[in-house]
Amino acid sequence: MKELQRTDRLLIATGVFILILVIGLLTIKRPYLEYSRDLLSSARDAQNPSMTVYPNDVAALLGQGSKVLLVDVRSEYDFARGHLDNALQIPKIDLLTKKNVEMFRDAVKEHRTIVLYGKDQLDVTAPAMLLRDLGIGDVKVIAGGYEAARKALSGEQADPEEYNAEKAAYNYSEMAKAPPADASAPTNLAPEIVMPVKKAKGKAEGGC
Amino acid sequence: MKPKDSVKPYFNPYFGGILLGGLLLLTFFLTGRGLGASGAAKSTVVATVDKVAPKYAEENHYLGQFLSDDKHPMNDWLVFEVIGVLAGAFLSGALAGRLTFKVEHSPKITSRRRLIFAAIGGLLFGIGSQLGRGCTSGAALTGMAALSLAGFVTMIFIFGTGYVAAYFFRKNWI
Amino acid sequence: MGPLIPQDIINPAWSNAIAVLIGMGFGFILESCGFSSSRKLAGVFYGYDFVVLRVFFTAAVTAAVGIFFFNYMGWLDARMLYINPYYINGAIVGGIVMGLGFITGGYCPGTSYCAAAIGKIDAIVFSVFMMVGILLFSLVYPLIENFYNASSKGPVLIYEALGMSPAVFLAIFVVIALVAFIVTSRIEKKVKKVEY
Amino acid sequence: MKKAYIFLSILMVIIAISLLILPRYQKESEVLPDELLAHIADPSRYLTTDKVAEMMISQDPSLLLIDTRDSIQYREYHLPGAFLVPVADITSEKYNDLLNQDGKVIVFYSNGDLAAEQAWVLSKRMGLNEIYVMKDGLNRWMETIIRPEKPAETASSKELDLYQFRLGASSYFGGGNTVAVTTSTAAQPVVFQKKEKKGAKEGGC
Repeated sequence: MKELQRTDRLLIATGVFILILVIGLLTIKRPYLEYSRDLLSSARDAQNPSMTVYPNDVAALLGQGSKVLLVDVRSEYDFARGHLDNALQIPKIDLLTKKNVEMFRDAVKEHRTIVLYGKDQLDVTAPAMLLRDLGIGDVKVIAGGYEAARKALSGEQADPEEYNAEKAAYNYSEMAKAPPADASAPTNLAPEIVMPVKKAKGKAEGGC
Repeated sequence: MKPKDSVKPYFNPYFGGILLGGLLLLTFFLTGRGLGASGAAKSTVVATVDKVAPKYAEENHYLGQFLSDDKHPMNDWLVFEVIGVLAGAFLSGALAGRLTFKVEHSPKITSRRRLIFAAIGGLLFGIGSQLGRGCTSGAALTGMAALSLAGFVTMIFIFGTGYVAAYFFRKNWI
Repeated sequence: MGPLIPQDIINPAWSNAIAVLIGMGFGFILESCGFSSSRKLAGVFYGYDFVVLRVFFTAAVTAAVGIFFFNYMGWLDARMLYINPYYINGAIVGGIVMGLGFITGGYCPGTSYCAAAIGKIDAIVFSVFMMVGILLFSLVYPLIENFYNASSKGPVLIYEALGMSPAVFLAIFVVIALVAFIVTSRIEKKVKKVEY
Repeated sequence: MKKAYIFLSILMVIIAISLLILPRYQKESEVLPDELLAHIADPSRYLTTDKVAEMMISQDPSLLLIDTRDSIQYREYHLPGAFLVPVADITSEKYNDLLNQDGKVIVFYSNGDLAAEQAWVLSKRMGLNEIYVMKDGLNRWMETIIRPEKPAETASSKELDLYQFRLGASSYFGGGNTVAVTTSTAAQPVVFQKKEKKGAKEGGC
């Protein structure tokens, strides 16, 4: 194979290819956002109760002053109408801007606790989970949201169970077995079940 | 054959491979898809049939799916790519002094036989490339580079069949 | 960053011009490697010239390794690349028919264009009859439509099918290529030279 | 010449090894954190109980209900046709096929909506699309679908329509057992009181 005799150009081409890869690997920037926790441990830890602050404990939390970084994820409007003292308003979509991530990381370095709250616990469940998965410390959330915290601060004592959103409020199986409470017209309504037209209405009502 | 000094030697195959791989990488980087060849032949067929018998082209289940009102079948990435292939190969052949009109065949067979077999081979490749949704460059090479299963399977079957059938056609080549 | 055109970093209007340039590179490399000679191509089946295997494997390895590293370095989003869908019937039967076409015709579509461009008459015949073959395929398509569209698996990646991570598969692929290069060089030395 | 090829062979082996020892930053298949945040900020994943009931009644074939509570609670009561996938096990291999079905619309629910939300975040990170959360969970389901509350006479026609729908849905999902009327009435006042409280808390949204 006389073609195989010439290797100078082959070596140059290989060198260029390797050089590109090496340059690429040397200049690689680790993304400033990475999951530090894999899915499995995230799933295992999802329902860790120590990550929830109940309204009664909010006063104690605020008492820690600068040991706590309080973040309000509600809209600017809601924030202006009332918020917890020293809370920082960050809309959910801005939680991962470079500036905020650095701020969170600094807070963790200074051993401050990051606490998120929103209009209810659902509002901050996903953001807190994401921040925890990204390795930004133990991000806690306030159960019951802003209103519950405000009420608790104004002296209204509340049963923590009240704010356990995952507690079954009823005995479902009992309830599902029993007939509708309003027995005024139970049978003649049956044919009206399938009402695709009502879809929009149902949605409009539940628009919250 | 031409006098030895006017014909430049071919590339070192590994050098050519690295160049081709780099080009394929560049193609992926620019367009998100790889190289191809048989797609252009298909576009040409679609365009020709559409010109000659537009009604038939539309009714044909296979050709019809490549026709659309807003785009001419020849206005396709692969068609332009193949125009480039022809130009690039011509350039290379001209620089290396390989431009000649001839039928290349083993000294043991006639030109006629070679052309008949080329025609059969072309026919088979035309059918096979449609069945396999791409040819050696489009399905096998590009598919392998992108690590697609289809690419590897197609490649294995093209060359596997080639080796199995090679014995029966040995007279044509050696 | 990449791929550039699907993400509108390069205006798609340029895509045809880019296609011509890429095609020129493709054609130039194929011709320069000797892919315009059917007897050189057929050598891979008889062991007297493994140029096809060498170029093919080197290119696939280079591109696959390049895509992997580019993806790793964030230059190219591998998830956006086109992966040809896997149809078991199509890939196998198509591969067999193409293999027969390769051994009888001595070209594949890309190489036949190259050879046609430098004046090989057999390659011109091959290209023309390839189009006839496509036409023939469209004529019998209604009969084989079900077969053609059956057993679709979607765009499957080989390392997914084998249950490996891409890096492990790629490493194995590189080693296989290296072994293939060494083995074919040995074979080539033993097989009687063919002049062409 | 020989030397060059030996060098290149060694280079290929080095590439193969470097592929294996390259540190992995992130699984390729996972959604990037900033993308995930964009999805989190988008409230369109929340479906009302009415919407879910309507999908169930119309027997939407694409609907896949996932109960994210534990197996005890699931056995006690679950929505008809729902599959059990506890949040802590959602990444488990055995649920892979269930969750990764083409053309399915997945609706997660739990007692409230926190567990469902967590399941949603995990699934989204795994790269699933078309996934939703039933807002306020089974608690709300009981209040709206199983025991719809009659709106005031002065309520808008929209609310009355909705009530009619809920009554219909209620009988679809298990009402109509007239024999049990007397036995269950005793428990009802308690239930209703609780509902009131819940409703008040709801007002924040």
